[in-house]
Amino acid sequence: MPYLANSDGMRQQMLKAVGLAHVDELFRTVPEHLRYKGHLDIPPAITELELSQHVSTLADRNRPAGNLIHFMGAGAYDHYIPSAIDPLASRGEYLTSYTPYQAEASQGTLQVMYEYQTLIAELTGMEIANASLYDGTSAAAEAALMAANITRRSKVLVSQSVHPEIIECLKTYLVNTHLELVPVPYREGRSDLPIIAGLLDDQTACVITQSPNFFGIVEETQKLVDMVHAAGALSVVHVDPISLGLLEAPGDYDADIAIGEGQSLGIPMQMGGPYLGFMATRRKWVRQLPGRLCARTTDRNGNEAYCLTLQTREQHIRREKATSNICTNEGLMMVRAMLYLSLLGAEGLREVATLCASKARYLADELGKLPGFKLRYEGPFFKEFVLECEAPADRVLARLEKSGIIGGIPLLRFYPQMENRILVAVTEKRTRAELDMYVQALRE
Amino acid sequence: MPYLANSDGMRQQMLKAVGLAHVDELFRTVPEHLRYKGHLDIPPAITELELSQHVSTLADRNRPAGNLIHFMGAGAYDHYIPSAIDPLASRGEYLTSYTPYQAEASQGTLQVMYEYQTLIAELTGMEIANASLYDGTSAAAEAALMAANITRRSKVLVSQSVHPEIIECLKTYLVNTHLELVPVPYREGRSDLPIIAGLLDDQTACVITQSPNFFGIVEETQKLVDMVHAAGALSVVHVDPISLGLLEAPGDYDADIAIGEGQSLGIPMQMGGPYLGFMATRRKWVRQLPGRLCARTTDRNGNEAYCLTLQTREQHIRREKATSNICTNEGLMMVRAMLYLSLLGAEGLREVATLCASKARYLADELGKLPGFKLRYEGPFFKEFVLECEAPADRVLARLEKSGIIGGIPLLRFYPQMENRILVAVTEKRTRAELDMYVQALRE
Amino acid sequence: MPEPSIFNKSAEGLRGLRFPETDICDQPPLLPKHMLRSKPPRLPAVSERTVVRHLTLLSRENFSVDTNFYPLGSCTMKYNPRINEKLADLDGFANMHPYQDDESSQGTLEILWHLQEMLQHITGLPACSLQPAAGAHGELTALLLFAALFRDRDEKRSTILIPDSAHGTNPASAAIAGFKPVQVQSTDQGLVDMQDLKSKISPDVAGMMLTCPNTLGLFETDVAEIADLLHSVGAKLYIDGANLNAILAITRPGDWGADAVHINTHKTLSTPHGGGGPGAGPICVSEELREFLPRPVVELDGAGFYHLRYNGDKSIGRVRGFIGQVGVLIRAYCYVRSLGPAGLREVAQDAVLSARYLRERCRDILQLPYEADCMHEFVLSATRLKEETGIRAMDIAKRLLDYGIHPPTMYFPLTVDEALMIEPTETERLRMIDEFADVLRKIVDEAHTNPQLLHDAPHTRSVSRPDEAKAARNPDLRFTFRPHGDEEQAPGA
Amino acid sequence: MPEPSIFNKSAEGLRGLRFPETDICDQPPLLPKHMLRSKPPRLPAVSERTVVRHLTLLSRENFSVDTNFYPLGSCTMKYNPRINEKLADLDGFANMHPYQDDESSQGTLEILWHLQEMLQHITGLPACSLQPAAGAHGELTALLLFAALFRDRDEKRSTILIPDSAHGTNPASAAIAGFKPVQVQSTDQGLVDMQDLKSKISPDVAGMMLTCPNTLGLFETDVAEIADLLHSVGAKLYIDGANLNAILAITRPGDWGADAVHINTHKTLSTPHGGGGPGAGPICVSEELREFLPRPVVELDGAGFYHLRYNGDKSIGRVRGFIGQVGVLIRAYCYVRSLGPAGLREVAQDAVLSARYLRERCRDILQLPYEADCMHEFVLSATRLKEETGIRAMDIAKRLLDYGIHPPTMYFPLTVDEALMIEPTETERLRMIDEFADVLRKIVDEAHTNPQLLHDAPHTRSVSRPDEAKAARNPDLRFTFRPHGDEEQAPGA
Ligand SMILES: Cc1ncc(COP(=O)(O)O)c(C=O)c1O
Ligand SMILES: Cc1ncc(COP(=O)(O)O)c(C=O)c1O
Repeated sequence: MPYLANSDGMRQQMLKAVGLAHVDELFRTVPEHLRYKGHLDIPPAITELELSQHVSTLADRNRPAGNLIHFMGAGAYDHYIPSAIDPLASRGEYLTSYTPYQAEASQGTLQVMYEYQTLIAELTGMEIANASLYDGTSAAAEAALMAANITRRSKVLVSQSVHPEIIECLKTYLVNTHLELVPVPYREGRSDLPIIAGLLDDQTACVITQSPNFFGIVEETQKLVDMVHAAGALSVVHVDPISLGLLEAPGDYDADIAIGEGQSLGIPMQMGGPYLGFMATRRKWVRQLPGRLCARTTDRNGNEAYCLTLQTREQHIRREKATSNICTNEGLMMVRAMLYLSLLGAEGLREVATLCASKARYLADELGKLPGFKLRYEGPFFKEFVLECEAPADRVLARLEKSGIIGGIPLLRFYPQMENRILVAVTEKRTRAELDMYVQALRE
Repeated sequence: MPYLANSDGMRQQMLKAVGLAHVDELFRTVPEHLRYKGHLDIPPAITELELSQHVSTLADRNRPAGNLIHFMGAGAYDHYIPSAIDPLASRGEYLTSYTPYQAEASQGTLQVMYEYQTLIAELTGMEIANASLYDGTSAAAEAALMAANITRRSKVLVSQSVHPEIIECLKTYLVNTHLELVPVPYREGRSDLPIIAGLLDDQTACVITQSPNFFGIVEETQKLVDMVHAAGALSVVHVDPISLGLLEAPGDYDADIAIGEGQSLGIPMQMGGPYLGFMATRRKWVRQLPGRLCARTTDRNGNEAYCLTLQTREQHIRREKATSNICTNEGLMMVRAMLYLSLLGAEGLREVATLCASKARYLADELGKLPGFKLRYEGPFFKEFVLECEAPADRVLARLEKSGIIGGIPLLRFYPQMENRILVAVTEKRTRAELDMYVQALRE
Repeated sequence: MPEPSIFNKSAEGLRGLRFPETDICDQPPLLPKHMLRSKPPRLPAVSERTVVRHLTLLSRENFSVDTNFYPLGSCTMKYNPRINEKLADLDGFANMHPYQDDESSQGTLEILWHLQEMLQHITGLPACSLQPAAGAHGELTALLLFAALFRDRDEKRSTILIPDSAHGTNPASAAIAGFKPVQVQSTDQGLVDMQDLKSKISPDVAGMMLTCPNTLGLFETDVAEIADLLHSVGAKLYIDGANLNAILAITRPGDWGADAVHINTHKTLSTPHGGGGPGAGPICVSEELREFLPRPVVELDGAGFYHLRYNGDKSIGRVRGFIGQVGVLIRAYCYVRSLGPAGLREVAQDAVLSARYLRERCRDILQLPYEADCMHEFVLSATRLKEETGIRAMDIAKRLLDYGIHPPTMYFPLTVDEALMIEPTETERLRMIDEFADVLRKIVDEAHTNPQLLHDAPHTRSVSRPDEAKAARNPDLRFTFRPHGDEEQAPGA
Repeated sequence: MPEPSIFNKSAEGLRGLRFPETDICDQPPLLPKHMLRSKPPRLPAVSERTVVRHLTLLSRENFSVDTNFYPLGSCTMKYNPRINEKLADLDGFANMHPYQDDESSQGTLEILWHLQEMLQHITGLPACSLQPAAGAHGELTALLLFAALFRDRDEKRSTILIPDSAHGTNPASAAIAGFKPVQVQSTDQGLVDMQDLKSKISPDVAGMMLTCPNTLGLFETDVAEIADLLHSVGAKLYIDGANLNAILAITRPGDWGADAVHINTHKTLSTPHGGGGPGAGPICVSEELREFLPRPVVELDGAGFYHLRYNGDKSIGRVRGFIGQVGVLIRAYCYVRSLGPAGLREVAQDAVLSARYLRERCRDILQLPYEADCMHEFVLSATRLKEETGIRAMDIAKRLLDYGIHPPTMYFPLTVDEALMIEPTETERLRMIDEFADVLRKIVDEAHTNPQLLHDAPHTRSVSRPDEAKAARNPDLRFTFRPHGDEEQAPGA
C-alpha cells in the first residue's frame, strides 16, 4: 500500500517485539461483537497514475472560472492570485506542520501569524486581530457570541442586507442558546436605519451589518455605528477586505468588531472552501476574542521570540468556558493572506480596489443604458451590483452563457421574489473587452 | 518596474555616494557613438496579471498531450511524472542556486548529484556516471569526442538506426574537426553488423548505436560490442533509461560509454527541452569524461562531505584542453531524475518498463491484424514500433486525429522514402481502452 | 540571525505586484468622498524577492512532517501525499465558484457524493454532511442536530455528558451549542466509569460525547453498553472521531450504536494540517438525524446527475458559508481512493502496531499509567522522573527538539500528570521509532546526570523558550510602527 | 546530523510509487530472454515520504538566491520571478511533444518567434537561433557558423583569438569547434591590448571571442575598433554575452560590429540557474551568417501562422535534439514582456549602479586592481591582505558563508591574483549591499586579529571545507553498496 512506512519484514519484527503472533491480536480490546466483519463498500485501491487520470477527468467535467468570463460574487470572488503565493505557502514546512504549540519548533508559522495579525489590524483600522476563524460566515456567529459575552446582553440584530447565508448561519448557531436573533428588513438595498433605531434597546448586544452589503451597496456605516453606540450595543461589521483599499475602514468609523471573508486575499475559490474568516477588534476585548493569537515576547536569552498567547481563552485550556470551540483553524490560508497583502502593499491594494470599482461602475452604467435592464438600487456600490431585468434572470443568464459569460448570480436563489434580478460582481481580472462583450450579448 | 530592489530614493542615495549626478553617467566608459539612442522595438512592460492572461491564452492555443491520446515518441515520451517531483525540485533552494562550486553552501545539490551519479551508474550497469550533459543528442557528440580522446583514433562509425537527429548533431559537431563521421546503413530496421564489421579498422575510435533504436527495435548489442572491442574501438550505446527496467544494461554487455536521454525520468516533454543528457562509463576513463562530477570526501573534521571533483577536466580550469566546453548543465533536471528513480525503485522501474512493452506489443499485434497495415520490422521491440500503412501516413494520422488520437510520428519527417510509415510509441499511461480506440479508428 | 519583521523591510516606492492601468476613461468619482479611506493601511512596501526570501527563511524555523518525526498524540501527523495536493489544485477544482450551477460542477459534486458514501461506510452510519470546517465544528454541528431533533420532538434536554479525558473542544462545543456539559469520571483503567455515568444519566441528558479510542489511546470497551444506556433515556451518543485512524475498517461507530460521529480529515484522511489548518470535520449521523443535516447536501438522482440539495424544512440551516472545505475534501477523497478498503485496514493495523511497539520500547524509560493494550497512541507519565530529578514533561519535550524530533502532546489528557501522549502513525519507519525510544532514554539519563541541560533546552533552535508569562501579561499582538513611517531597519530586507 | 544517503534508507519491500497491473492478458514473452536484464539495478526501495523528507532536508543545505545574497560575479544571480515558473509549467506548454505539428503548437511557436525578435533587438543583430542549451553551447554554435561560412567561401582559417581574461568556455568551445585558440594579452587597465591584438591578426584568424563588458566588469572601449580590425582581414567578431545584463538597451553588440553574440537566459533574462542548469544560450548573428543557422528556426508567414523551418541547405545542422530549451525560453520571454524596453534599461542601470556603489564601499577594504569605471560587477584583490596576514581570497569567501552571504566568484579572471569578483545585481537591496561591505570590513579585521578564525571558516555550515585533494586522488563518485544488500542504516530514513 502506498504511504505506509514499514515493510512486511519490519511488521513481523514489531509484532514479535510486542509478543503477538498476528495483527488481529492488536485489536483484542475491541469487543468481538463490535469488530467489523464485512468488506467496506469502497472502491479498491488505485495507483497514483490511475488516481491522477480519474480525478483529472472529473476536474475536466467542471467548468471553472478560467474557461468562462466570470461575474459571480456574493462572497467568493475571482480575484487575481499573485504567483509567488503558491510556491511559498505550499512549502512542506508550512503545509505539513501542526498548530504552533511548540513555539521553538514553529517560529516560522508564528512570525507569519504575528505579521498577519498586524496586516489585518491595519487593513481594518482596528487595534488587534486574531489568527483566523473558519470563514467569513461563521465569523459572524463568533462575533455575535463575543458581543453577547462582552455586553452581557442577549439580543442580536442583523440587517437583512447582510448575505443571507450569514443570517442563516447566525440562526443555526443561536437557535439553541439564550440569545435572540432579530433580522431587520432592509430598504432600497440598504440597512434601514430608522427601523434599527427602533429595535435597539438595553438588551441589544450588537447590530450586525455588512458593507459593501450583499447587494454590493456601501452602507452609511458611520451613522449606523453612532446609533448603535448610543444604545450601548456593539457594532459588528462584515467587510470585503479588497474594498478596504478604497473604502473607509471599520476602525475609521469606530466599529467594535470587524469581520470578513479573506478568500479574496490570495485564496482560490475552490467551490466554497477552505477560506479564511478574519476578525479584528479593540485591544480591551482581547480576552473575549475567539481564535488563536500570537504574541511577540522574548526568550530566555532576551532575544525576540514569538509564541501563542492568551490560550486561556481557548478550548484546550478553558474548556466549556472558552470564548469559542475553535481548534483547527485556517492556518495555511492565513499564510496566503499574509503573502497577498505583503506583495500588494497599500498601493497595490488601492489599485485592485480601484480597478474593481471602476470596472463595476462601467459595466453597471453600460447595462443601465440597455432597454429592458436597469440597476435595481441607487446607492453607491463597490464591485458588485444588482441588475434588474425585464425578462426572468435565468433567461438572461442563459443568453450570456451562450457567449461564454457567467453573468452573475440569479437572486432567485436566495429570495423567491427576486426572479428578475442578477447579482453581478466585477473584479480587476475582467477586461474592458469582456465588459463590452457582456453588454453586447444583452444588446443583441 | 517589477523585480528591481531599490526605490528611487535609494537610487539617488547611491548615485550621490559614487559622485554622479545622473544615471547616464554610469555608462561613461561606453563610447558615445556606440550608445543606443533608439527605443527597442519590444512591447512595453505588462503587469503580472496581464502577462498571466496573455501567456495563458497562448498556452491554450497549443494542444498538449493531456488533451489528446498520444502516441508520439522518437526520443521524447509521455511517461507518468510522479507527483512528488514538482514540489521538491521547485523548492527555491534547488531552483535558485548556482553550480555547487562553494561546497559548504551546496551540500544539498552535491549530495543529490552524488546519488544521481550512483543511480545512473546502477541503471546503466556502468561503473561511474557524470552529473549531466545538455541532452541525449549532444551527449552522443560528447561521447564521440571522448572516445577519440581515449583511443587517439579519428573515425566515428554511427549506425543509421540511430535517431537521425543524433546523426545530424554528430555531423555538426565533427565537421570542422579532424574526426571523420561514417554513417552506416541499417538493414531491416537494425544495425547491419556485417557492414560495420567491414568498416571497423585501426583508426576507428568508436561505434555509436542505439538500443532500442530509432525504430524501436532492440539491437543485438552483445554481438556488436564484441565486434567493436575486437577492433580495439569503443562501443558507445544510446539507451532509453526506461527500457533498462526490463532490458539488459550496457554494463551487462560490456559497452564502453552509455549515453541517453533522461527526459523519461520525470521531466515534462515541454516541446523539446530542457531535458537531460546522461553518460556513464568505466572508472578508468574518468579523466576523459566530460561534464561535472561530485565526489564524496571528508571535511576537516573528518566528517562526510561532498564536493565537485576532477575539475581539471573542465573548461574553467583546463580551458582549451578541457574534455568538453560544457559549463551550465542540466542540474535541476538531474534532481528530477534522481527523484524519479528513487520514487520508483527497481520494482517500479520494472513495472513501467513492462507496462510499456506489453502495451506496445498489444497495439502492434492488433494493428498488424488490420487489413492495410503491418509491422514494418520483425525484430523484437520495446515501447515503439514502425507501422507500415497502405495509405500515406498523413492520411492515416488525420483519420486518427478525428478520434482525438495523435497516432505517432510520420517517418516522412525524417526519411523521404518513408511516406507510408508511422513511428508509434506506447507508454504506461495509455490504457487498454485507448489502444482499442486506436485500432477501432483504423478498422472503420 | 533572526529574520526581521516584514514591516522592517518596508521602504517607500517598492512593490511586490503592480496592476494594469485602468482601461476605462472619464469616469465620474466612483464613490462619495466620505466613504473613502483617508489614511492608507500601513502594509509593507517590498519587492516580490523580499517576500520570497522572508517566507522561505521563516519556513525553515518550522518543524513539519516533511522534515521531522512528529509523534504528536491525538493529532495523527501522518505523511501528506503530494498527489492529493496536485489534484486538488487542478484548475477544474481550484477555480470553481461555489454558486455555479450543478450542471457545470459535476466533477466536484461527484467527488463529494462519493466521499459522503465512503465516510458513511467507514463510520457505519447512513447519512453525512461535509459542511463542518474542522473537528470542533463537526462536534458543534452534531450537537445542534441533537438539539433540533429534541426541539422537533418537543423534548427539553439540556445536559451533555463528557468524560474527563475528553479534548477541550468537546465541552466547548457543547457550551456553544447551548448545552450544559457535565463531566463523567474515568476509572483508573483510563476508561469511562460506568458507575459514574449511570449516576449522571437522566431524562435531561441530550447526549454524550465520547472519544473512542479515547485520548489515552484506549478503546472504550463498554461503548456499546454506553450507547444502550443513553438510548434507554432517549439520549444520543456522539463519537468524537479524532482517533478513527486506529480503527479504520476494524470497527465502526455506527455498529456500536453511535448516533453521530465526526471525521477529522486532517488527521485520519491525511489532508495536511497547514500549521493550524485548514481541516475539515464532516459528520455522519443516524437515519433519524438525517433530515436535520445542514444544507446543502450532495445527492445523486436516478439519471446519474449530482446535485446540491438546499431545501429541507427541518434542516438546522448552516454552520458556515457555501458548501464546505471542498479543497480539503477532494484531498480526502483522493486518499481514500488510493488506499481502498484493504489499505484503510492496513493503515489502522500499522498505526496501532507502531504505537504498541513504541510503547513497549518506552515502558521502562518513563511510566506507563495504563496497562491496557493501546491503540494508535499511548500516554507516558514523567511524574516519577519529576520527583527524582525535577525534570518535567515540558523539559523532555523541549530537549527532544535538540534531537530533531517534534515533542509528543504534553499535559493532555488532563487525567494523567506530566503526560506525554505519543502517536507515531503508520507513516513513520521502524528505524525512526527505535531512534525515538533511544533518544528518550538518553534524555532521561541526561535528566539524572545533567538536569540543567534539560531545563535550558532547546539549545539548537533559533530561540530558546519564549517567556509566555510576559507575552500574556501585556500581549504584544502586532507590530509597532515607528512614528516616522519608513520602517527600513533590516539588512536581510 | 548529516542527512544519510538515500541508499542507506532502502529496505526491501518499500515503494515510493506503484503502477497499475497490466490490463492486457495472455501475452507471449515480450522479448527474447537474452535481451532481458538479469540483475536489477540497486535503486533504493523507499516510501514517498522518505524521498520527500530526504530532498527537503537536503535542500536546506544549499545557499540560493531565494535565501541568501548571492553576489557571484559573472553569474548574474538575480531574482527569479515566480510567475515565469508558473506560466512555463502550464499544461499547454509542459505537455507538448516536440514533434507535434505547427498547427497544434501555435502558442509556443508564437512565443519563440517573438523571443527571437526580442533578442535580435536587444543585441542589434538580425537573425537568431534559440537552439543552444547554454552559453558555452551558444559559443560553440556560433563558431561552427563561422567555420561553415568560411567553408562555404573556401577560406581556410584555423585561429580564434581570445583575451586572457576570458571565461574558460571560450577557449574550450574554440577547441571543440576545431579551431586553435590563441591568447590575446590584456593591458594593465584590464582591457584588450590593441598592440598585442594587432600582432596576432592574420588571414588565418577566423574570429575573436570577446566578452563585453569583460570579465573584470569593464567595458571594452575599443570594441568597435576591434571589430573593424577583424573585419579588415575577413575575420569575425563573436561577443560572449554573459555580461549583457549591464548594457540592456544601453548599447548593442550589433552596433559595435559584432557578427555573433550569445545570451545566457539564466543570467541576463533571469531564468533560474537550478543548481547548475538548465539554462539556454540563444545566439544572434549577422545577416551573412543567417543561412548557416542550425535548424529548426521559427518563422512567421504572411497569414500570421508560425512554423518551424527545418530545411536550408547551408544550415550547420543541429547542436542538440529537438528545438531547444523551450521551457527555459518561455521564462525568458515572460521576463522580457514584464520589463519592456524601459524596464530592461532600468535593469542595466540598477545593476551597474549597485556594482559601482558597492565598489566604492569596498575600495578601502581590499585592493581595487583597476580604476576604470566598472559596469555591473567588479574585481577585488586580496593580494595585500595575503601578504600581511596569510589570508587568501578563499578564506574570505569561506568566512562570508558564516555571515549568510554567498561568496563572490573566486580566482577568476585569471589575470588578477587573489581575485574576488562581485556582482550584486539589480535585485538586491541597498541595505544588503551595505551589509556586505560591513561584513567584508569585519572579515578583513578578523584577518588581522584572528586569522585562524578565517583559516577554519566556515564554522556555521553542516560541513567544514571538504578535502578536495583527497576527493581527486581516488575519486569516490558513487555509493558503495554493502555486499549483503539491505542497506538500511539510517534513522532519519
Ligand atoms: C480528541 C480530539 N477531539 C477533537 C479535536 C478537534 O478537532 P479540530 O482541531 O479539527 O477542530 C481534536 C483536535 O486536536 C482532538 O484531538
Ligand atoms: C563570461 C562567461 N562566458 C561564458 C559562460 C558560459 O555560459 P554557460 O554556463 O551558460 O555555458 C559563462 C558562465 O559562467 C561566463 O561567465
